Order: sequence, then structure tokens, then C-alpha cells
Amino acid sequence: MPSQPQGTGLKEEDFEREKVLTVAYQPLAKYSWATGVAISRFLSGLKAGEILGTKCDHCGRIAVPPRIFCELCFKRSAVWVKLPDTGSVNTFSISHIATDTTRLKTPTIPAVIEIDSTRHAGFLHIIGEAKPEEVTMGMRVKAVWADPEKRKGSITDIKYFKPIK
Amino acid sequence: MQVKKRVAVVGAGMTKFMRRAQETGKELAFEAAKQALDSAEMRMQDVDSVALGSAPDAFDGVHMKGEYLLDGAGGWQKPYSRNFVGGGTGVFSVIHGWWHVASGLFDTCLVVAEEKMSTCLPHPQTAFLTIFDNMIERPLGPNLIWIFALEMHRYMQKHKIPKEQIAQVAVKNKRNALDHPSAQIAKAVTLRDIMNSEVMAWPVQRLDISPVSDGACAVLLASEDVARKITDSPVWIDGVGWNLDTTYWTNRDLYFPRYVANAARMAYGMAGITNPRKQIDFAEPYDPFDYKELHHMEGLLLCRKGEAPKLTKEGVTERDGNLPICPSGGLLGVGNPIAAAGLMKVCELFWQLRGEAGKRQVAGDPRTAVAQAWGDLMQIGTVVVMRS
Amino acid sequence: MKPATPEVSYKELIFEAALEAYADAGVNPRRDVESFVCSSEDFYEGTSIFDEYVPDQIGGVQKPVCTISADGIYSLATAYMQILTGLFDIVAVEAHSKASDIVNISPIYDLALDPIYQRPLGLNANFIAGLEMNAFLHSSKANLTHCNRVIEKNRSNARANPVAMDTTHAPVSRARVLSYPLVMDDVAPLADGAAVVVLAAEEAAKSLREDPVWIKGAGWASDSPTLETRDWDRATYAALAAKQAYRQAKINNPASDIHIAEIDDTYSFKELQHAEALGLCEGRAYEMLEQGAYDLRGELPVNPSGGSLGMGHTLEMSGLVRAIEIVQQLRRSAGRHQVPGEVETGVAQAWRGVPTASGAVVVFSR
Amino acid sequence: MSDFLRIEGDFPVHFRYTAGIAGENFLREIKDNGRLVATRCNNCQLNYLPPRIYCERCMSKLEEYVQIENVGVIQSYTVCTQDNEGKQLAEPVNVAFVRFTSAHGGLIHRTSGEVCVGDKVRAVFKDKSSRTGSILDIKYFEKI
Repeated sequence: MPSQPQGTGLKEEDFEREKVLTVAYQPLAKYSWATGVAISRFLSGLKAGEILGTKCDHCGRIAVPPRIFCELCFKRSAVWVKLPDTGSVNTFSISHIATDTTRLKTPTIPAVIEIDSTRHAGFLHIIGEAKPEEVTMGMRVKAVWADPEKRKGSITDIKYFKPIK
Repeated sequence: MQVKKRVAVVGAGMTKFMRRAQETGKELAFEAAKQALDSAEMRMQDVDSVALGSAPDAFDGVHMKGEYLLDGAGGWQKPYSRNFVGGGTGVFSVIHGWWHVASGLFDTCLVVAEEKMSTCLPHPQTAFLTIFDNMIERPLGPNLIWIFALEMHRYMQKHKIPKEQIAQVAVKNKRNALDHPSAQIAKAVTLRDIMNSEVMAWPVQRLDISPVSDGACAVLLASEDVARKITDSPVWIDGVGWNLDTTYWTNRDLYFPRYVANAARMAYGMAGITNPRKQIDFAEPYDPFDYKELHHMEGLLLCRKGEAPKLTKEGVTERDGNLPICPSGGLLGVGNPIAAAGLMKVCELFWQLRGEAGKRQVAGDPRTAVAQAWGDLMQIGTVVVMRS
Repeated sequence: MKPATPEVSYKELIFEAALEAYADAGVNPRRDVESFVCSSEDFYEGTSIFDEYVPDQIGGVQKPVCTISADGIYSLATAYMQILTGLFDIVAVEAHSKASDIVNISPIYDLALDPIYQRPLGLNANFIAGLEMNAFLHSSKANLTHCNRVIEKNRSNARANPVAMDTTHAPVSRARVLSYPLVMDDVAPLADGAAVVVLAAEEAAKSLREDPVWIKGAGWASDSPTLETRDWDRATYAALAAKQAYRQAKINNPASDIHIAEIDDTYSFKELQHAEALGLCEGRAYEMLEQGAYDLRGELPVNPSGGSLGMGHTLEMSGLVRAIEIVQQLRRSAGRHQVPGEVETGVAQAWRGVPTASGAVVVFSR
Repeated sequence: MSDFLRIEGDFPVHFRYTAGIAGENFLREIKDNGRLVATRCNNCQLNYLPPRIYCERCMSKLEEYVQIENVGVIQSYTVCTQDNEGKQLAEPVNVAFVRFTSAHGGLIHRTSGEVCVGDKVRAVFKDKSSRTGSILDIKYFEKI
């Protein structure tokens, strides 16, 4: 075991006081991802106010988010099914921080929503119209859709899921 | 199954773990590699191959960062390659090196893991946005803590674990790290400190999380015949396992890391371990968050599902307990330069199994230990079983 | 391979390649394949920790799956090592390119340059290819006519290759200078594609098919990653990788022992430089090229597939495309671009592109 | 193709690179003294330029800095027409790889005007007052 591990630790002030030389750089890499057959159709479905899944005609499992294959059987799964826009909360968190770790004034409640009529299939989304202390696992929720004219074929076409009271 | 060549660890090295290092990533890699070579009294020209592990390029801010780091890691004019399995990379790097030697193609392999997260601004966490699905998750504005919080919450709910029992892990590991010369913030904390720390994304609080860090680690591997010439006390890699679960993490139940269990079974099978709780003397499971140590003890089959908090509460996992867990201080205590932190666990096994861990030495002449890392979208387990 | 594949996602592109490969090998990935090795770099994908996104479309869920951040030939070598350990009998290798998802490749190449010494110059990363090309032309007697001939040869070969993307019929032009002497036509155009290869240990391979193609040796190596301290007049990384692979394959005289070669031609001059590094000539590569030895019907065909210049450059998949071509040629199933004669031994090589000095080599035999 | 949606994205981060231990010394020598320094590996008899804290060949730790005479030789050159985003530059830029006889390595930088392989050149520094501790404190290489 080395008794004297090497390394020169710096403080943020060391940068501010230009104690060390640095190069600042802004990466300019940009992407435009082709969403493909499955996710294009899923997103188009959201635009139309529908949650679409795929059913494996081999094992019968319904997958959402949908894919053109069943990863467990390794077969094409081309049967599209319209799913209800209701489900239950598998797990959730109450987040006080934004992506860049700055603090939020109002917490967001991310959750994994299991969509009804599937077996534990679902996706990440946000809970709305609920106080943090009211949210529970297994809670029944329903999608709240953006106005049709504001939908753009995005996961955010569902504004959030709200508790079914 | 018959492995072609038995592989030993014959040297290890580690830099300090620091919030911000002045050294470039190359320089960090060098410092660790050099120490590993020196500790085995080996010259670079005697090393046949080099394996590197490093997590996302978006931390160091270099595309193809394996290429960038290679001279510091000793890769000049050598067979050199970089593996990448997210947070599982550190322990996986040893597996990557292991097959270089176990295949019989090389007698020796220098394994280096490096991470320089402080390059990434405004905060390394921001880069984690880009680990989420680019089509259906990123538009929701997620952050890394979310997935931990979602997994932790599910685990707590399934087994009805109070938060205090989980926080106990952070208390233990941060205390253990007081004895680690590389530790970034060696500071004892109380249960109350943790429970009162800022809530990031419930149930995750600030002190549940390991500190963001820069650093590097290295180990030197050798085949049995060569290892015995290098040292009288090689530490054997007797089992390796890795396993990747589906990307569709929202289609799984997160309360149990089945991919870790799969990887553990693979490694235990190779090592002839049938009863891990009895046959393993201590363990270094991956602990970037306190609950992960508990989750991974269960994944490593060191206890029943939901039993890890109880063992922690009873003191079983303390350094002087019956099954010491993270005697190094873990990521929570020593720091978390992602890939380097995973390899730090393998270094700890090496030092402990040789009786060289100094103040951190676990009692009772440990002979068999397991190190494990985890990563991706709560998805991969990487496991190494080592014996003295 | 195509310039763009807007109709499928990267997962769907890879799934199709995997289906085809598993059918060709006669394996069920869920039952038979024990380990999977993938190839990717985060900035090419636009996703950090891209290895998260690989298991489903290759049949690798809850199996040993890993990513090697390198060209597919490195992954092939990794799978080869995994099999040699005795741990696995059947291992699948995956590589892909979704270059059309990248809005502009230049800022990504820029991110690969040293941030302290090169990036502040603010120049397009292809200036390094320009410097290397000029150094190569100065140190060898090869000239721009030879570079043009490489481009013409590979484009012509690609026209017989149904997998290749459509190649221009226009004559080679040196008008659009990127970084003198490097012009647009010297650079392989980006393409999309996906490739999956199945490797099996000897007994397993024999039980799967009558005509397996054997890996006889694999090598990979890097020269200095620092531009200032590497060899500039030759591709030392390729020579070292070839030496390692040839030693395993017991190849003493590559110019005669190797019957066909698929080598990196990311830039036209690189084909000549790599041919020399791999020992695919007695004297200089340009002489062989002049004599027509590297033509599809020559004595040692080089890039009969069309190479990256002809087929399209598929990022980390390029080397695996080279390897697959050798397998098809040795099986004599290459179709219209099948080389004539008895080809028994072939070599495939990859380079990781600017600014690296890293590459891999694999030797195949029937 | 309008049936197939695309989603746009990027890396919403920026980077701050330290020059490192050896890089710091190298750039400070340029900034403060207008000198080029290398690190010496006595084991391999090499002076690394740009300097580094390790010998990539023998992995010795390098701590001895030696001054390199400001006379280099053009090893290769190019004329670059595009910037780092692939946009056409207003004026093509002459760039060269310059080796130094007493060093292992060299520097890649702009040249003033056209050069040929084998030309002797020297680094021209910015005025001391405008140097910032960057590789751009070298304005360019010029023929001697």
C-alpha cells in the first residue's frame, strides 16, 4: 500500500485566481437522432393522444416503450396495441434539483409509471396535480395530455400523470 | 470449466482522490500505473499488454479518451485497448486485463482506470443527462440522482427499510476512510448529519452520495508462472463475472439487482464458491450511494434479500465484524472518480489479502474476498473473486 | 451500407444485422451465445455511457455483454481472447455506425485533439491528415497519382459490392482541398451500417457449419498518442499489430503468405501506408499498385470490397466490415466482387483515425 | 420520410482543462521567459517536447527540465482550409510539424508563409504583455 499517494488537489479559488493555467472549451457536437420505426410510431401516437405498445406474438408480452423486437425471445414483434392512458406508480422520487444540480423552487416528482394492461411495463414520467406527501407506490394515475395543437410528437405530449381520485 | 491460465494480481497503485486535480488525465493515469509497476518491481518493458478503463468521455472532455490517455497508462507501442461498461468499468477493467492473460496470449497486463470529472462544467452531474434515452427520457429533464432515488425508494418500500438504516452505511464507510491515505474528504459523520443533510431527490440526501472526484488506480496482472517469479505473495483472480440487463429499466423491478446476482453466480462458479456468506471473508461492493452497498450485498448473495440493513445495524459489516464490507471506506468515504473508484476496490482486495492494508487491515487473516461494481441504467454487474 | 438511414433507429439497424448474422451462423442468441462484445464511442452516438443501449437488439439481455471503445476488430480480438480463456464457446461481436445521426462530424473530431496543444489552433482536425499525408508522400516515392489510383480502384471495386453505398462515377478530382495535399476525394465518405459477427471455439464451430473461417491471429497496438512523439513516416501501430497477429498465425512472409487484404483506407494514402506496414509488398506499396497487384484480379487484391473509400466509412464498424469481407472471400461467397483463384489466407486491418496512432489486425484462414 | 421523426440533442456542458503539471511548466516558461522547455528522461536519453512528467517508453518519472534551443526543422506542413467546425476559413492557414534537434518531439503550429520540408524555423512569441499562458503565446514559426 503506497504511503504517499500522488496528486495535486485544487480549490475552485485556484482557478478564479488563475493559480493554474487552463483552456476553456465549448463542445459543439450536435445530433439529430432517427427515432426509427418503433419510437416514431410511439411518438406519433402520443401526438394523437394514444399510448402505443408492441406485443410479442411469440411470448405475448406487451412492451412499452415499444420496439420492433422482443429482446427476450429475440423475434420480431410487430403487433401494435393501443394501451390505456392509465397506470400505477411503480416507484417515485421527490426531486429538489434540476439537471445541472441547481435547486428547484418546486420539487418535481419523477416516477416509473406502469401502464395498465401490461405486466410491469412502463416508462419514466412526472407526477403532477399531487402534493409530494400524497404520492404513494401503487397509486393509480392517468395521463394529462397537452392541448392537441401543442403536441409535437414527444414524450412531453403527456404533460404529466395525475392521481386518479 | 477449465481456464487456460491462472491469473494473479502482483502490484497495485493509486493516486489521491481529489475534487479537482491539477494533473491531466494522462498524468493521473501515469501516477497510478507507475506505483503499480514499482510495487511489483517491474519495468514497463517487461509488461506485454495494457488494459484501460474509463467512464464517459463527457467527463474528461475528450473524444476517444482511451486513445488520449494511453501514454500515461503505459500503452506506448503495446497492445492497448479500453473497455467501457459505465460505472461497472473499474472492476471490469480487471476482467478485461484478466482475459489478456488467462487466454495465454500475454504473460502480463497492466490495468489502469482513470477519471477526471472536474473538467466537466457546470457540474459533472450535467453530463449525466446524456446517459438517459435520447428519444423518450432526456426531454423530461432528468438528472442522475433520479434513477438512484427511484431505485432506492423501491428497495426501501419493498423491504420496509427505514432511511436511518441505510444512512448507517455512509457513517461506517466515511469512518473507514479516515484510515485511507488517498481519501478525498476524510471526515467522520454522524447519522444525524446524514439525516439532516440537504434532500436532493427523496430519499437521496446529500450525504447519501459519494463525492465527485478525480483520480486513477492501477493493478498489474501476471500469469501463474510469471507471477511466482515476481512475488512470493500473488493474489489470485479466481473468479470473474459480468452481466448486462435490458436497457428498458422501466420494464424491470428495481428492488433487486438480478444482473449483479447473475455476475456473482458466474464468478462464484469459476471460483468454486457455493456458500458465499461462509466462504467470503470480506467484500468491497460498489457504494456510490449508501443504499447501493446494501443492494449489492444482496446481489452478491452475501445475505438474503432485504437482510443487508439488518447486518449493517448489527455491526456485522464493520471492519472488525464477521463480514467486513467496504473496509477501504468505499466510494462514500474515499471518493468516486467513477472507473478509478471501481478499481480502487480491487486494489483494496489486493492489499487486504496480502496483509498490507495497514490501519485498515481486517482481522483474521482474510483469504477470499469479492469486489463488485455496477453501472449503466441500473443494469450491469461486474464481479471479481480474489484469493491470497 | 447507406449514407443515411432515417427510417430506422440505431437499435433497429443493429437488430437487422444481428438477425442476419445469427441465421448465417445457425445460432439462437438467447440460448447459444454466451458473451457479446460491442464497439462504440460516446461522442459518435451523442449518448454518454452508450454501452447501456446495446444488449436488447443483439439478444444479450442478462448475459455477459461489454463494450470496447474501439473499432470492431478490437472487439473481434477481445472475443477471440475470451474464447481462448476457455470461458466461452460462442461469442458475438457487434459494431455499427449511425453517422447520419451526427449533424456535423467536425466538432466531434475536434474533441479528440489534445485540448492544450492542438485544439487552441482552431483548425479542422483533418489538418493532421494533411500533415501525415504530406510526410508520407515526402518519405516514400508515392505521389498524388497513386492516391488517385487507390480511390479509383476502391470505388470501382465497390460498384460490384451490393453492400456498398452508391459510389460516384465522377473521375477523381483534386479540386476541393481540405488541407493540402489532402482533398475531399481522399477522404472516405461517412455511411451508416451495422455488423454482427459470431465466433465459436473449434469444436463448436465445426458443429455449426462445414466451412468455418478460422482466426489464426489477432494483434492490436498503439504508437504514441501524442502527435509530436510518434513515427511520422510510417504506420508503426499497424506494423506492431501485424507483427503480433502474424506471430500467432505463423506468417513469416506476408507478401506471399497472404492472398487477400482488407485494410484501412480512411484516407487514400493510408491504404499505401498500411499496405507497407502490413508487409503486403516487397518494396513499396505504390509499385504494387502501379503493377495492378492490388486490383480485384491482381496477385494480392487489396480492398476488393471497395474499402471505406468505396463502400463508405462506418466509424467503429469499418474494421469489422473489412473482416467480414475477408470471411466472405475465403468462403468464396463474395459474389460479383469475388477475387479469382485459391484464396486461403487473408488479413483485415483497422485504424482508429485522426488523431490516433492505434489499430488492429486479424488474420483469417480457411 | 416525414413519417420518421428525428430528435435533436447535444452535450449541454462545457470543459475546463488544466494544462497539467508538465504543461503548466511549459506554458509558464513561454509566458514568463519566452523559452521552450522539455523534460529529460536520463534512462532513455530523450528530451520530451512538449514536456511530460513521464517517459512514455520506460515510465520513469521525469522532473528535470531542460531548455530547448529555438531552432526547429519542418518535418511536414499542410495548408488547412477549414475551421474546427468544418466551416471554410477566410484565409487558408499554413501549419507545420516542427522537430527540434535536441528534443524528442516538437511542436505543431502555424507558420508565417509557406514552408518546405527541411526548412529551419524558429518560434515567434507574442509580446510578453499579451501572453496568457497558452500555446497561442507562440504566434507562429518563421523561416530563419
